[in-house]
Amino acid sequence: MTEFFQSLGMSYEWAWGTATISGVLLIALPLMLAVAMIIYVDRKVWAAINLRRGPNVVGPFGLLQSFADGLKVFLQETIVPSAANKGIFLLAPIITFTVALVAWAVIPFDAGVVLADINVGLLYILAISSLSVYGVVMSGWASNSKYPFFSAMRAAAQMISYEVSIGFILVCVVLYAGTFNLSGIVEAQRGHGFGIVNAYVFNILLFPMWIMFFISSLAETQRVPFDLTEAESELVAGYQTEYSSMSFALFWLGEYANILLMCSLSTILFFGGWLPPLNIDLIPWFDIPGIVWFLLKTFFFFFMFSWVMATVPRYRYDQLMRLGWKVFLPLSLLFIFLISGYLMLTRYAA
Amino acid sequence: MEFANSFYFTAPEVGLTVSGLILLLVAAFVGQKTTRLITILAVAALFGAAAFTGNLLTNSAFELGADAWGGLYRMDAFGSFAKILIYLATIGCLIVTPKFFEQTAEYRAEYPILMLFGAVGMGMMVSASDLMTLYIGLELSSLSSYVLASFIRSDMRSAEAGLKYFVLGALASGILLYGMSLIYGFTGSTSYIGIRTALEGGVSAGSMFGIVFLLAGLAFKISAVPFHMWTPDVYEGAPTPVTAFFSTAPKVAAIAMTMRMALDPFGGQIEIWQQIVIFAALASIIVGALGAIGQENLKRLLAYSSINNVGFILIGLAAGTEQSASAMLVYLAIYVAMSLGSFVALLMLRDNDGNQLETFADISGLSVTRPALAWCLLALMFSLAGIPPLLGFWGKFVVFQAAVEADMILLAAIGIAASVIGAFYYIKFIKVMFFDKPADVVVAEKSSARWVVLGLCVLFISPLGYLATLKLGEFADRAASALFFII
Amino acid sequence: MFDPLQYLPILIFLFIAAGLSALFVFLPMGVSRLTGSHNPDAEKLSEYECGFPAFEDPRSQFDVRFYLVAILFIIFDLEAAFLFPWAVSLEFTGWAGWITMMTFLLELIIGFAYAWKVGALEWE
Amino acid sequence: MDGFPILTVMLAVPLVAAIACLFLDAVSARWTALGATLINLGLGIVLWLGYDIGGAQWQFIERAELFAGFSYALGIDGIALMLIVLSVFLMPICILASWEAIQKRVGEYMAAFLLMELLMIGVFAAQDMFLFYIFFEAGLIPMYLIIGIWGGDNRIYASYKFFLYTLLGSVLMLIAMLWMVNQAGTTDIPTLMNYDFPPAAQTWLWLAFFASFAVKMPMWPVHTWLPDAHVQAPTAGSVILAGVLLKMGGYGFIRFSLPMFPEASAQFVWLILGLSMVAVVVTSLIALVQHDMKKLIAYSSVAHMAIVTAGLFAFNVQGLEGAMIMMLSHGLVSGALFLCVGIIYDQLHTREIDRYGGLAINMPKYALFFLLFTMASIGLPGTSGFVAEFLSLAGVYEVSSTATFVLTTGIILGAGYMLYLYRRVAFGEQKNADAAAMKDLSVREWLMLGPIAAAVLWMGIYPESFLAPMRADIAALDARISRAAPQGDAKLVAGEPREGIANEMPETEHNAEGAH
Amino acid sequence: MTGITGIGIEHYLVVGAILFVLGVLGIFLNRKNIIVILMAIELILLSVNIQLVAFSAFLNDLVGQVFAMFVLTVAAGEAAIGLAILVIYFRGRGTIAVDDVNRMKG
Repeated sequence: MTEFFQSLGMSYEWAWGTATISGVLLIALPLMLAVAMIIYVDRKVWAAINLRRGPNVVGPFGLLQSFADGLKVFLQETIVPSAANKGIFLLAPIITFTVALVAWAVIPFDAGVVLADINVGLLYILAISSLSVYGVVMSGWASNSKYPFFSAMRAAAQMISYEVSIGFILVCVVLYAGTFNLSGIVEAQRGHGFGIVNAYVFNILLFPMWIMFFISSLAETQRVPFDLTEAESELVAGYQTEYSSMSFALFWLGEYANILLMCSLSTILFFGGWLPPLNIDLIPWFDIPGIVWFLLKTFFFFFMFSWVMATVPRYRYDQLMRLGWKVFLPLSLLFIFLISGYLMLTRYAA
Repeated sequence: MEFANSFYFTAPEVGLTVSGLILLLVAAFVGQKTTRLITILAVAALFGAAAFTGNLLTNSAFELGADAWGGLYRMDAFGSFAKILIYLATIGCLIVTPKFFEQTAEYRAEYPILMLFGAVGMGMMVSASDLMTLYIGLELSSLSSYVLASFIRSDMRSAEAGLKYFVLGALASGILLYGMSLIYGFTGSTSYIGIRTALEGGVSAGSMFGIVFLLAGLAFKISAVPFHMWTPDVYEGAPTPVTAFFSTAPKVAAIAMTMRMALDPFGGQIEIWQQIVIFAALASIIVGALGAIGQENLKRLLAYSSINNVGFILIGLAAGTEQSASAMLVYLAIYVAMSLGSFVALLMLRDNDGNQLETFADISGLSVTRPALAWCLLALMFSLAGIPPLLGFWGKFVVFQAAVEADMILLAAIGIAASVIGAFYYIKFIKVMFFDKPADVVVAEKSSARWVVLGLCVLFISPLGYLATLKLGEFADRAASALFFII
Repeated sequence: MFDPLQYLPILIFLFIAAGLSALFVFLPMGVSRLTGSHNPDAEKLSEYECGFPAFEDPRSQFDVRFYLVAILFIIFDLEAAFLFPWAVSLEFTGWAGWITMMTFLLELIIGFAYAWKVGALEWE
Repeated sequence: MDGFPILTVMLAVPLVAAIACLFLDAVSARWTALGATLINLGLGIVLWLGYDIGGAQWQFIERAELFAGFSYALGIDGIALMLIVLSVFLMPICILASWEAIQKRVGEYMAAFLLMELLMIGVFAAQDMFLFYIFFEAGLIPMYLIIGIWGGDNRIYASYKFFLYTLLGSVLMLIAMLWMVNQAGTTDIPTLMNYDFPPAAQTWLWLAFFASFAVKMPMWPVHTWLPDAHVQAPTAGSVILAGVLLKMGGYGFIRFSLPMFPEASAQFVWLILGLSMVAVVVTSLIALVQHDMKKLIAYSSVAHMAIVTAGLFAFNVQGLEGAMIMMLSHGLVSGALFLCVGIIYDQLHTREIDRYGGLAINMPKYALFFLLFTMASIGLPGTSGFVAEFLSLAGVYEVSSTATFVLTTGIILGAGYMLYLYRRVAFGEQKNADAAAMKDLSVREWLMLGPIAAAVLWMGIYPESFLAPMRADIAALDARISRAAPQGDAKLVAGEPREGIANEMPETEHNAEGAH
Repeated sequence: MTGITGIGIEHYLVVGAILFVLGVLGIFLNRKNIIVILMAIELILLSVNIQLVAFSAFLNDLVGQVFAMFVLTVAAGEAAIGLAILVIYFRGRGTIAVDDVNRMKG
């Protein structure tokens, strides 16, 4: 894009700056739009599985529902409880949303279409997603009220528990790909399965990893069946109890942005990212732009998220922790052993 | 081959780690009822490690020492000497422990295992020849110590001791690390040899700062003045067997580590640190002596005594010669026996209800009610005061001899004169036990294990101990020459 | 070679994102003042507690198991930090590297097993 | 005698007995201790008889190399021999003195005493510098316990003072020893006695040794521990303290300060003489006003030891011989005086002079002994004190007539307070009924005082028995230090030898006699 | 290295030193809360890590980064143990105010 702006007669520095800012906006703004839309999609899918209609009043097929909701909260009064720590209380949604946005900086939407093609992209993602705990804990703490506090503690414990196994799962992928660069990981998947399938997921050693990754992403984003942090019946609305107006909405936006991020990570790490499913030119796969493949796959995973939400009953907290610590953690450690051992024996045998 | 050799040279650490891990699993899977068994096994593992190290020490094939793990680790007589001391001290502390917890019923299998890991860390500290290994070893032992200090969860003093120890210990590690990072940055190396070579080419301001920070951190660890303030509180608050441990094994490790650090990588820069060490030595002697006066709590008093003794040891470091290094090691060995013995004797002070007694009022007239214990303490205290013919005198003697031979007569004179202040409170012990009216609260000690440890310590520091000095001196000389071999 | 400029877009993104979020938070507050929907009162500003006034300090006590989880997390997450560099350099470190890491993992697993057996992972 | 390690045996006997005593009951401990000390007395006599006067300087040498240049080296010359004999002679008497006075913790008490004996013999017999130091310093432990456990009401203060004063003095000596050994490369005392240290260093070394010996001696003004220790110690403790422990200081001067640092010694003659003069006069005056018998005798000890130091630093044969005899004599006499105090203290449990009076009436035999020892202390001709004072002052006169004058004044004062003491205790009317009802000497007390009285008289009448073994050693010492001997203001001028008249020194003799 | 960005090793050192001093002051001047002390300790370790990594980059030597990894890990262990001790302490005393840590004096 820098070249494009340079061709408009700007100096390199200016062109680069403009390109970067445009890139940022090109990610952030569509992302927010996408979030608004998938909230609508989420509700629609849920309703459909429940044999309900879902939002259908605002706009055609209720398409503008999310925007209506947005406008409503925008005009609401922002209530800051008198007992709250004001600064932290207002900072928490900012952090949540900021963090949810900046993680996208390293996501490759297509070959070369990435804002910052850093060589430790995966570590960056891990680091940023760890930060999202701060938003939750700060909101719970600053509210100075029991339900938000309990919810924040639960959310924090839940997120960090699954982060451990996500870390180990990522190590498995990195072992195979040999790089932390997300584009590199996508490229490494080209023709990985039997020489034709552009995905890691069909590798017998990595398939369980994907299952675990998917479940962990549900837990990490506090989606059903792991939505204990909100647990309407116990915690009212979780750590957002005391929030209102846009501050409240930011948590929602952040949450869905994170969900999308997890879906895209699933795509990049296990399903070949922007690559078409098969590495053979039977049908003109490669004529379809990579970004289309990428978005298709991502939205497919989002559909799975909605599907799970509509069909799976909620876990108890102890079950949740047990699954994370006693099943995923040992399993992922085992697979690190298996995968690295397998690679040592085959790929690096010499 | 290099790999195998590395394993061979670090076998004590590897062995102890493996046994620690196995015992941890046993403790977890079989349960707390195995605590006694685990203690015995831990002692056995330590004995094995000590025996193996002793073998390395006496094996003439390793006279010059050897590098392991690509220079991260050095197996030599110096490390072996210190390690044997550490292992033996740990064994002693472990043996006397179970009885202590009988009353509180809090003796858990983790205790011996933590000791074991602590011993591993200390072994690493004294054998490290790279800042990284040193740091890992140091932290391994420190972390174990923090937990041990607060081992009695129901006792607030224990928790407070653990907290204080943790905070100041972590601060010390931080200062130490800061020094290490400067040293690394300005010499471009973390290995002792690399640092030494780089410093020989000239000392930049940055590395000088590094040395100073490093020494400050080390001073914390050996509780030398002015970084001693944690010692009395931690010694008082920690459970007595743990205090016994603190005053022996980690002290040996920290001092040995300091010696290696000062004499190996910074050995060419003695003029930079000598002044600091001299100050720390004299200040420790004086503060240790003055601080103890007026203390009613015996553990606290012994804490000051340990500060005091560190000062004497540092006099040897200030001299910075091979002979003084050997003298320091001899002093350390004797100090370990004295300190361990004193704390074991303190452990035996229990009243009818099994409560631990730890003030002067409690040992009043002990010589009438518990003469054997009182006589043991008498020997230990006179030994700590450095009165001949007890072996404590020999320790001071060799250190001062080394200092005088290094032409530091004034330092030696001030140090030894200040030791008289120290004698004041040691003889207070004897005064209270022998001259005062019996308080008659201490019950007879039945644990034979404790008597054995105490007996061995007293035997060692009694005039009979001079028989051992011959061998001790020989090994210490060999250890010291290993330290100076590189030069 | 390390090039800090790689990260400049991220920094720019961070500023933009933070600005955007702040805007989202503070703009409605300003708007509501203008529209007059901002009229707080004491009841509205009190914290929520099932229709009762709050009983006690909400931050007073909570389950120690949360600490436990936090501590376990710190340990395991940081051990993972050793795995990352190892994972990308498996090719160069060879069997020695692999064995070393497996030893390390074994120790980690022993610690894990210990924590499991003593009940650190139990929530009930 | 060749090959028989008699010195080691003399060390071993009390050690074994001491360990045994720790585990024995009161009665057997007493007998064991008595037996052991008597055996040692026997051995001491054998030693004396076996000593070859005019033979090698060092006899009964035993040597075993240890480590770090340290060796187990024993051996004696005449000076050491006499002091060892003094020690073993006093020990059984001490045990007897404690026979009934000590009732609590007898085993430990006897063990402490036997240890003291071991250490005293060790100090005098050691030929290795560090071995000497170990014995010298170790004496603190049993003495501290003796004063602290079995002492009087104020025993704790006294024991602390004793311990810390002595320790502070001796640690400085240790540093000096370390330096010397480092410099000379040997720890062997006979070798060091002939080693010439650089004069600049000698000053410091001398001061370090002085710190130790002056406290031990004790010299004014570091003598203050002594009255406290004496008063609080049990009788036998006082006897040992006055009889032998103080002699360690004098022995130290003879063995170390003078031969090893002759130049420094000469340089500090003014200090020693000055302190001695002050000591004699001041402590005598203090003694005059004492109400406590033991304290009075303790101050008299300080005064007597001042004469010893003055004699030692006279740098001539007479002074040295006098000092040695003074030490032996004082060991006997002050020990005996403490025993005398102890005898009446055991009955009345007070040392207050005013509580007694007219004891000559109900205790004639006691009064006789007391009189003898009082006279010996004053220096009446015929007793050991006379020989000692005469020789010392004769020696000092050669260095400084002023000093001699002041010291003589002190001796007159000594006569004053001793006679005053005797008058108040033995003569006068019987003020108190309980004092008047005291019984005269028992057999045990006869056994204690009799031998000492005999020895005092022997030394006074025929001092040659005691001087003979020491003569060669003192001559050797004199030769060694003569090069640095200070110029005296009363140096004798050798006139024309006259026919038929021996080398007598009329002026000196006249002067000394004038003191009496 | 200072090329494009104009940032040299001294800048890193200054940041490291500032953080270090902040950490030390945080321990000594803080009179309020032990948690703050724990954070101050982490701050010290952080400053060390910054220096190590900076040195490593400027020396073109990986050892510094390896060291930093070790420091990180140990810091985690340390924090874990510190927290655990603090929890024990809090349960016994019911306070974590610095001024209340004074059962033993002298």
